[in-house]
Amino acid sequence: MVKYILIPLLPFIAFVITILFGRNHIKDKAHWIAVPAVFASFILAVSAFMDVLGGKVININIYSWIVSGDFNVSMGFLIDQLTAVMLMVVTSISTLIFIYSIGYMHGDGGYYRFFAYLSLFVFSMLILVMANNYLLLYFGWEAVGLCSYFLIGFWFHKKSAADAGKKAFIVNRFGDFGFGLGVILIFLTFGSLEYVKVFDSAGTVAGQTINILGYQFDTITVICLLLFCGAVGKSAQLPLHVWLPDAMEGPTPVSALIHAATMVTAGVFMVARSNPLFNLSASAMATVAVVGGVTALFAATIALVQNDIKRVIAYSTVSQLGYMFLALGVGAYTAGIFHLYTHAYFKALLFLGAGSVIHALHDEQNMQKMGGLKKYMPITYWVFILASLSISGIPGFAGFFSKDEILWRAYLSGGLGRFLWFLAAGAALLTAFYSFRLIYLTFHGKFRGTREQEHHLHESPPVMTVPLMFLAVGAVAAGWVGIPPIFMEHADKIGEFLAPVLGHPAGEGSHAEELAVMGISITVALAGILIAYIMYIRKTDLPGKLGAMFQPVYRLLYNKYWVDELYSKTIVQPTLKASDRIILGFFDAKIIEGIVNGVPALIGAFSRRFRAIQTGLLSTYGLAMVLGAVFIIGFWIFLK
Amino acid sequence: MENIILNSLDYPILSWTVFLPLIGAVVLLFLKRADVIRWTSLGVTAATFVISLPLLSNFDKGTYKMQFVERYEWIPSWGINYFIGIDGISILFIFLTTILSILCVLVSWRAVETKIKEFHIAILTMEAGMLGVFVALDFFLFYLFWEAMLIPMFLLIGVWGGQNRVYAAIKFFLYTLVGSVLMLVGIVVLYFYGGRTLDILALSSMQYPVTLQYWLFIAFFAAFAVKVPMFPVHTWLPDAHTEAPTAGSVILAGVLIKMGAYGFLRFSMPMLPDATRFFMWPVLILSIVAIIYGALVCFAQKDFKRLIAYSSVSHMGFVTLGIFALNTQGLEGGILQMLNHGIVTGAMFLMIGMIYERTHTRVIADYGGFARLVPWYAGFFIILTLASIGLPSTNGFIGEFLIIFSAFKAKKLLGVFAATGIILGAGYMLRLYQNIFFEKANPDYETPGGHHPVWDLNAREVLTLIPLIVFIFWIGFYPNAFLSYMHASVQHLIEQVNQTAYAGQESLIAEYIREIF
Amino acid sequence: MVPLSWYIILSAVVFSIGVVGFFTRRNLIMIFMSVELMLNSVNISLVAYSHYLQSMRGQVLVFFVIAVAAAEAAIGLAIIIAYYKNNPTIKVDEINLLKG
Amino acid sequence: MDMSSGFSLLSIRPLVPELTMICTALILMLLDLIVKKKEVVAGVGIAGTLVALYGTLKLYGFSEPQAVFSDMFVLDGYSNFFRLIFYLNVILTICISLRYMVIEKASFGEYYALLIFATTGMMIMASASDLIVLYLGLELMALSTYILAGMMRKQPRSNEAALKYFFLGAFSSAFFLYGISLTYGLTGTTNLKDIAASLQALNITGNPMVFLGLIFMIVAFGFKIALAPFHMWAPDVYEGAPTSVTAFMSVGPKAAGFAVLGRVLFSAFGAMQVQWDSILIPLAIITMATGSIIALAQTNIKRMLAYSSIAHAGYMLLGIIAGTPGGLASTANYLMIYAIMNIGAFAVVIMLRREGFQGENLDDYMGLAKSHPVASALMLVFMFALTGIPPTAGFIGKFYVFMEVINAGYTYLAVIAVVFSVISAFFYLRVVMYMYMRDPREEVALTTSPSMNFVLAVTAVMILVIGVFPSVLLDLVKSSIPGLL
Amino acid sequence: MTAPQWFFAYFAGMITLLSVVMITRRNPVHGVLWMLVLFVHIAGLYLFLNAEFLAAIQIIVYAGAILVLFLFVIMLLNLKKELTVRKVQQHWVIGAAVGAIFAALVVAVVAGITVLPPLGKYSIEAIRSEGGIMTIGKVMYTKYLLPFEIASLVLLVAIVGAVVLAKKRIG
Repeated sequence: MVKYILIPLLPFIAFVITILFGRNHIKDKAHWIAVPAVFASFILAVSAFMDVLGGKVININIYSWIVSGDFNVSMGFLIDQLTAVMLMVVTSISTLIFIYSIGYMHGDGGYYRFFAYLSLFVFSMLILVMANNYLLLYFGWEAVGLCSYFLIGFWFHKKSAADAGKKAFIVNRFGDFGFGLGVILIFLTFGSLEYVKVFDSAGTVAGQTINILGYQFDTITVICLLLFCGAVGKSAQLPLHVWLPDAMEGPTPVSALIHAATMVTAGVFMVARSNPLFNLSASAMATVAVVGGVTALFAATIALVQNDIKRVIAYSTVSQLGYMFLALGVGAYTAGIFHLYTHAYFKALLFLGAGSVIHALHDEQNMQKMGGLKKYMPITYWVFILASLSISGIPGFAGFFSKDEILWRAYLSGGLGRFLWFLAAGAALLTAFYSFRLIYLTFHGKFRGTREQEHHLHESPPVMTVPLMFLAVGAVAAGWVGIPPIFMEHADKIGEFLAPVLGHPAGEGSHAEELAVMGISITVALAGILIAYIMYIRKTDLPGKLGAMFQPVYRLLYNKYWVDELYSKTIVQPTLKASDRIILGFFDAKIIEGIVNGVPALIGAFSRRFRAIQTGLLSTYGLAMVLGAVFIIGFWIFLK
Repeated sequence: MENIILNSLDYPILSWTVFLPLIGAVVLLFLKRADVIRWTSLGVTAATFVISLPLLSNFDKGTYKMQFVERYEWIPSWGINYFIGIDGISILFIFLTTILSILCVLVSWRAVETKIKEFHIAILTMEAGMLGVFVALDFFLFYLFWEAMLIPMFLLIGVWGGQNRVYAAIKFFLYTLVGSVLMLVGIVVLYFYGGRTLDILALSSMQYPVTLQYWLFIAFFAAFAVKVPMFPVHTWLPDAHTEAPTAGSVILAGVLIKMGAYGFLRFSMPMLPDATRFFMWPVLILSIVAIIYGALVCFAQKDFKRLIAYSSVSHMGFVTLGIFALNTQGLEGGILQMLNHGIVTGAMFLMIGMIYERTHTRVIADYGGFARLVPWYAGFFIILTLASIGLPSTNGFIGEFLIIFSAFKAKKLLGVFAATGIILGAGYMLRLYQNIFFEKANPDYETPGGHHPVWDLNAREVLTLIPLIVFIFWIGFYPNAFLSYMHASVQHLIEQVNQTAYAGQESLIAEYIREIF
Repeated sequence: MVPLSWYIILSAVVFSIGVVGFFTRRNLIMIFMSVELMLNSVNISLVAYSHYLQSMRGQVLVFFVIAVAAAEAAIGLAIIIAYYKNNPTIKVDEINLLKG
Repeated sequence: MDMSSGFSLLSIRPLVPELTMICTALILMLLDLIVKKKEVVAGVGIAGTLVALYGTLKLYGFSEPQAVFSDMFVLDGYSNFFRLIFYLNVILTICISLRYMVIEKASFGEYYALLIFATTGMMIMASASDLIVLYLGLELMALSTYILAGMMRKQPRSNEAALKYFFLGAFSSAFFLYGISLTYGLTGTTNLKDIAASLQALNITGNPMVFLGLIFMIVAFGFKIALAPFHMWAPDVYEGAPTSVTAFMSVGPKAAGFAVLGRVLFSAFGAMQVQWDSILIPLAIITMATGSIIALAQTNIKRMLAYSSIAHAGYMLLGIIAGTPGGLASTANYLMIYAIMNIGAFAVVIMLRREGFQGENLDDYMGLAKSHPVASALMLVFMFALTGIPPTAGFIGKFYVFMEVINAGYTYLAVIAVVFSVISAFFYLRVVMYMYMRDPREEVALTTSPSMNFVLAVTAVMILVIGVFPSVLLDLVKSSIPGLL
Repeated sequence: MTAPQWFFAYFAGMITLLSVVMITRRNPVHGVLWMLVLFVHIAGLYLFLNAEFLAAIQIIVYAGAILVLFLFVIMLLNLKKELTVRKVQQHWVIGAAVGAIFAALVVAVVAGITVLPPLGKYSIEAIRSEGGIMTIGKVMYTKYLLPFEIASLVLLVAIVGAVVLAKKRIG
């Protein structure tokens, strides 16, 4: 039991030590605490994975966390197949990125802080995946958000970084708003928050309804949609995707770890985790699928025209997360998790590669100012190629297997799924295009930066490149645990492994169909690469021409559909203005304070007015007395 | 007696706790040297804390009965007794008060340089008053402490406060007085209906005519709502909190405004169950309005302290929401949230005081980049910020979650509205944090070269904050340590609220409100 | 016989005349005399009651009223003199040093 | 009437305190001719009062009310309790007068004699069970206070105060007499008990003429206790009179007025409670309103305290309105407490007075806490006591009155009263605010003396002690006023 | 109307008239003199009411002592100027009106008064048999002893007061 507790605890200890003593004592030796801790965690995770592989499912309650009346939640861990996979992904990638960061963050003023936050993040993420109940999940969920906030705003003196951090947090809160209510509703419906209990009794509450504003809604659907709210926020799906691109203000390892490989996939994990609930609600599933499918395409279109290297990858992440949700939405939970897993590797690789480039160019992120880096940084170049092939879905690479599985499952689910498959296939084309646009702009052609930068160009140190190579291996080979049966019987190891938790996807299709779908996806991927090749290697003036030709479209995409501006105009600014002018300026200051200060002022005015009655004249006083008597006599004797 | 457990310790522990600060205040009268006064004051507050500790260890969590009870005849001709005791609802506030008092003395060590003796006397009398309110089991005694506290607080704000202190002090005094005198009338009415007794337990066990209950509820509500403060009678709070000296703000935010909610728990609910159920919906709606309104106002604040003050309105909205949801989670969450708010907002005011000593400004725009200038300070403050916005692992989460849970349980839409408070809370607090600590530093405060170089927390200040930080995480990770004290009492309270023959038959307003939701 | 009410009405009328005098006159002495008039009106009614009730009480009270009136006159006039020494006016509508 | 119903020496016994007081006054006047030092005169005055107090305490032992002098004078707990207020009032007044009257250049031996004469008048009033005695006692008190108010002969303000007080007092006396005459005419008696009996026997409680007589008496009593709209003399007289006399007047005549009001209404007109309540309720409300509201605009502290005393009269009246023995007791209790806190407050006011400095303006209190922390702290206590904030005695007074008035079913009156008490809090607070929260404009020196310190100490301690342990006072007042004859 | 009624009518008419005349005199000295006449009429009324002692007192004390005191004071205060200015106050009309209303109300209330209580023992015959002064003296020194003594105190205070207020003092 201690072993399992130590998995998250080790990084936490590292965090505490680093944050307390980092500033004055540890300083730039911070990695000596964080890296071993997270590596140890990885080893323990492997051991736990082995336990699960051996058929064990660990469900332990450590202590009673909140007890209030019938409300009772424990701090407890559940390590089943799903968790085990997540543990592997999180700890392995964390370890690699920690090591990479030693080089990347070298010399930064907040070096210790960086490792502290990262350690805290790993802790939080592990809590998130290991939780055995929804509230603890929520705990981890919020905690990773916090770390994300810290790390996006790591260079807090930059306004843009501080803004981005805040934005990430607040946008996520919108999602958590739903998630939190979902958790509450789960408890109210099931009387427990523990996964096991909830899922066991999921069937019994099917068909129950709740009354909202006088309308009856299916309870499970409401729960699922509320939970999905959280997922939308955390995993940056439409319409809460806006924070993720901005999150690129953080250091690149952060983007790789948090905003690509792990945290943003928490939503996917959570939905997959809740599959017994989602399975009971077709409409919730459809919502998930549609949001995923649309986001996949939507984000991909934006990625087409972005110039910031990290933003391209960020939108690509949003898009890939869309794929995962699409998979979940069509009931292919395994496919979703599978893609999560492969995506973690190739996307982390892409980010770290980009980081390597940025590092070499001294924080230049604009691809228009890069070019021809191939010869300066070969390792980076080649890992980039591998990752891009993987994300594009070229057969043999990790991304191919998982993505193809998703497309196939979407296609299979028919109806709406067919349509979404169409979108996703389109997105696949775009994915291949922008991935290779990125490579061509960055590594091919002539260097477009300054002399100064060119002079300093160099390959990154081994401490950075070695993790890249490890990840590259993952980006290529990670998919081989999920080879579809059409190629090899019983090679879908991951599917079988996860089946106890996630079940088997429904639907069977013919081999021919499957091959056709696969063919289409391979074709569009290749087409995408080809178009990118033509536009950025062959006819380099074409992008400009196209941009001019489809000016409105280009601007729409370049400005990300003006979603940020829309939010600013409709939510942020009105809230600020209303609170300043109406709530505070008018209601609080004028009405309430008007009354509060007005009544005493009125009494004061009365006081001054009545003072005048006291004229100081004897006869006035006598008159008052007699008048008083007259009134009393008149009223009580004559009127009564 | 039926509902009490007499003090089994061989000394009157509660009396000592309450009156030790008062004795200390009297002793201070005869002291001259500033340092001696400070140390004495610190010693007295610390001693009070130590004396109160056996309460925790000897407290029987299994019963709702009043414990450590002392009862002596006091004003026999009115049937009024000196009757004190604590139960699961009040015990935690005792500790909140004793701890915050120590911190108030500590934080004023250098901040208060004028009329030092009077200041510490005021602090100590305040402490005695606050403790008295929480232990009093006789309504008269309660009222005595309740009102008596106004005097030292009035002076604390008015004498040692900021620019606009006189206005704030008088506003505070009169505002709260309006409410409490109406309660006084209510108390007297209750006295006669309750058979000429002001024994809180006796009064709680009686049944009153429903119409009377309504009127009494309104009278009590006037006092408690102002104190909480609930929307729309909250406007004394920003002024008082802002203008008060640090110690005053801490006491105000930490303990004083809890008394309103405590009043609901101790008086309105058990004594007037029908009225409580009747007025539940209006109060809940006011609470929701307070949550959202308070949060929105925070967005527009330009003054550091004022923002935190308004955030109290929002947070106390959560408290009343939880309390009036009238279910276990809500009540326990509400009580816990009071504690949390006391700790977190108390600590925030402490920290604002600390930074004010360095910068002499409270205008948010004058700050910026302080995370670099005073990293430890920034570190402590982020913890408070996170606790304030209810991040899991901090105490704020537990309280807010339980409250939203209870509200949702009571009425779905209430929970939804309450949850928006969490979004807004994150919004204004993070905005504040960014404006103060991130972005470019104000060159004035740069460590070398600025006009007013700021320095990081010193040992005394860290020592002041550590206990509160410990509590933040303690409650965050193991709230049961605190919740377990409440269970029995809260359970009993719920039974009391739900008792009585009068059932159903709600007013048109209540019906109407039900319809809307 | 003369009805009792006649006396009482007379008394009331004279009392009211005194009241009017108190309100209208400017001269302190005259005001004082108006007060004396009021006292006399009361005396009339007291004596009348005494007579009609066949009781001595009213007469005794009149006796005391006259005694007190004498005392009042002494003090009142002394006060007027004391006042006059510092402010050579006894116009009552100019006596308003104290007001508000 | 035969001689046997006259008197024996025994029947004088209940009058021993009054006789002691009269003797003391006479001795004082003689002593003044012999002794130059006013402290001696004052000391003898206090000593005489203490002897009277001793006598009263001895007489307290009587379990049954004693009516002597053909039922014209009654000795009961009620009157004895009021006597205690009067003794306290006169002793404390003498103590605060000593230095002050010297500064005002009005330190005559007669001053002390008149104080004691006035007190004797009050004592007679409190014991009077016949309207004739009542009238004479009232006049004895009134005439003495007219003179006291005009004691500072050289000061126009004092002259004017005496003048106004006198004229309006005489005016109100006329009303009182008219009321007496009507009552006499309709009931055939002036004895309070007999009036009550007669009202019953003749069944004329609803007679408008009886009511008119009652109204006139209430007007006169209202004048003495400064009920609006019969209060208008009070601010002017309080401001103009020597401060020590103001202190004396704001307590003594008010208490005596309440004593007779209570006795007349309860003893004689008990059957007409509905009628007099219908008058007194609006009067109480107007009084509280007038006192509380107009005080807000005052800048002279004596004047402010005058309005405050008007407001307090309104609160005290609530006890009478309650119309129960408890209500009466609550009023008496309030008066006792009011006496203590009010004299305490005036003592501080007097301390500010020194040669060439009036010290009556609120501005003079600016920053007093800085230079004179103790005096300010005491003033703070008095101000909060007058506001009625616990744990001061002022709260006990208010609480008791509210209790009784609510018990009698007039909850709305209690609500109105508390609202006005909040308004009044503002001007009391203002004094505290000036002392503690303003910077001093000029250095204010205080005139202290041992007797002054004694008064301050006694009043402050009593306020706090009664505030926390009211039982002693409550038991006393409750046992003293179980009901009226 | 019977003879007593005519008699009463005369006195009542004169008293009312004289009261009005008295309070309307500009010169206070005239006022005092008219008041003297008024008091004589009142004394006459007392006689008519069987109160000869009071009638005597009315003349001796009221007219003889009090009014003379008034005259002294008027002479003491040099009031020449007073005679040249307005004799009534600025808003005298209001005062008069209130007085009139007051009179109307009071008269309206008391107009119907009759003798209600049982008659006492001091009937005209009883008083005649003993003599008016004797009767009043007896009650005064027995039943009304206490008020009598208090009245003496009142007078004492008046003396003291007059001295305190008016006496010239040295130092």
